[in-house]
Amino acid sequence: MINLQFFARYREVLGVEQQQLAWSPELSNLRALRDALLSRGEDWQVLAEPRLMCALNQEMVSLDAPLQDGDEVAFFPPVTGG
Amino acid sequence: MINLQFFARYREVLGVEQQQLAWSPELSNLRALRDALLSRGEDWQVLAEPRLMCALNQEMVSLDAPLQDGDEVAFFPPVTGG
Amino acid sequence: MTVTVQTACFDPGAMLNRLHAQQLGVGAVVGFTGYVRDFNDGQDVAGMLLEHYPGMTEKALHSIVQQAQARWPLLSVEVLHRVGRLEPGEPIVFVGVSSAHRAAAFEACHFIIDYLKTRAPFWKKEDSAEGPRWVDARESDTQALDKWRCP
Amino acid sequence: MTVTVQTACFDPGAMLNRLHAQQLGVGAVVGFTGYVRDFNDGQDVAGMLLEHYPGMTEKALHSIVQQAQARWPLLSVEVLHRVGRLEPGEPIVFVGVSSAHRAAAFEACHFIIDYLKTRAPFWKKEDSAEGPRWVDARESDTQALDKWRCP
Repeated sequence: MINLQFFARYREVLGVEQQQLAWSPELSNLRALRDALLSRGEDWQVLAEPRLMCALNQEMVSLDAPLQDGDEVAFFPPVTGG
Repeated sequence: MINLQFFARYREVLGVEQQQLAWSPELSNLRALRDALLSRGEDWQVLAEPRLMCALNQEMVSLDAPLQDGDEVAFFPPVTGG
Repeated sequence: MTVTVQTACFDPGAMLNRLHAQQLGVGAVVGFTGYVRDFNDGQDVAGMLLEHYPGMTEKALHSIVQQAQARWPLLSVEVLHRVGRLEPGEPIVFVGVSSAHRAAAFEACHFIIDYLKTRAPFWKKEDSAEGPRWVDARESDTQALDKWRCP
Repeated sequence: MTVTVQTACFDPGAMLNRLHAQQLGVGAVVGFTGYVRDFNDGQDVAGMLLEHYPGMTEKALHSIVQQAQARWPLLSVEVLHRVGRLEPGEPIVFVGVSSAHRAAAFEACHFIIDYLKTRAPFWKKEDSAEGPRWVDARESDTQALDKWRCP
């Protein structure tokens, strides 16, 4: 299982805050996971934004980070705290 | 008249805090005044220190600053506040 | 080192004073406080909602503080960031650093808030006259990191 | 802008909070506090006496703050420096700056204390185990000014 999370504008656009997703070997990295999500429909194109940020097990990583069963993955727009 | 002031270590070495001094045209700038003070004796050689600082009418200046009758002049070691 | 994420308001002055308490080796304390302004990007701001990623937020802040501690000789560090509803004039974030000397305290404090701005998972949604809007990340915040790259 | 020279102790946190009070355009406040350490240049310090040049001190501090205001967009500035007898752990100096954005507040605050260190007429005489001694000016304080030269 992959534990998927979305934050801020992405959470609102997708109407999804958390979601479980079955892991499979094709989901070899975060880019493969993101691309699989893009095929879900128009709203999901928000994840194609060039400034998309992602975290793997609560650490910021690039889309090249390898994905394993049991991972927690989050997609979100650039952060604006402080 | 020149109103002369000394601070910190110079004040202690010279045993002088404030002093009035007659102005004369030869005292054309702060260097001429400083050199005149050096001739007063051994203690006064402290004013020959390369890091000597001086103020004219309460503004930091170099020894080249021109001197006029009525000016307030201060000599002191490098400042150490903050 | 203390990292706090909370909804309640806080007193920046009290946070600042905590950085010295009882430490006679402290020569310099630098504190940064960020406040909600009543105006941003050309619009009046009536308040904001601060969203974050619970769990990751604390990890990210600890990691940023550890990077600062590895780079400068620091005696103590306090980071506090609020989440939830905030009104104009309220403090959002405090970063305070103490050190024996001032350059380390200034640089580490500035480093921590610069990294927090681009690396900690917080998002602001402002209430303006035209309704709520997600605040856009500033390019200048990303550029601010350039000064911290090791030569 | 407020410049204060006083013998009495002060509360750095209260000084910090004054920099925001009621100003909804303030986005960033940076405060620096300098403290008496119990150790300096290899010797224990039991306290110190701070001498200054009354009249010139206030002028010099105003001039430094005006230079900062000319260089950065600041909303308010507070400078307080103590003179007379000080004990280890006591605050010596506070410099606080508020601005709409953080970079201006950090740089102006750092600029003001760097200039104060080399341009304001204060002198420290420390009490150590070997008796009182005048503190030597640090070469590093003069070098610190290099970063503020205009390119």
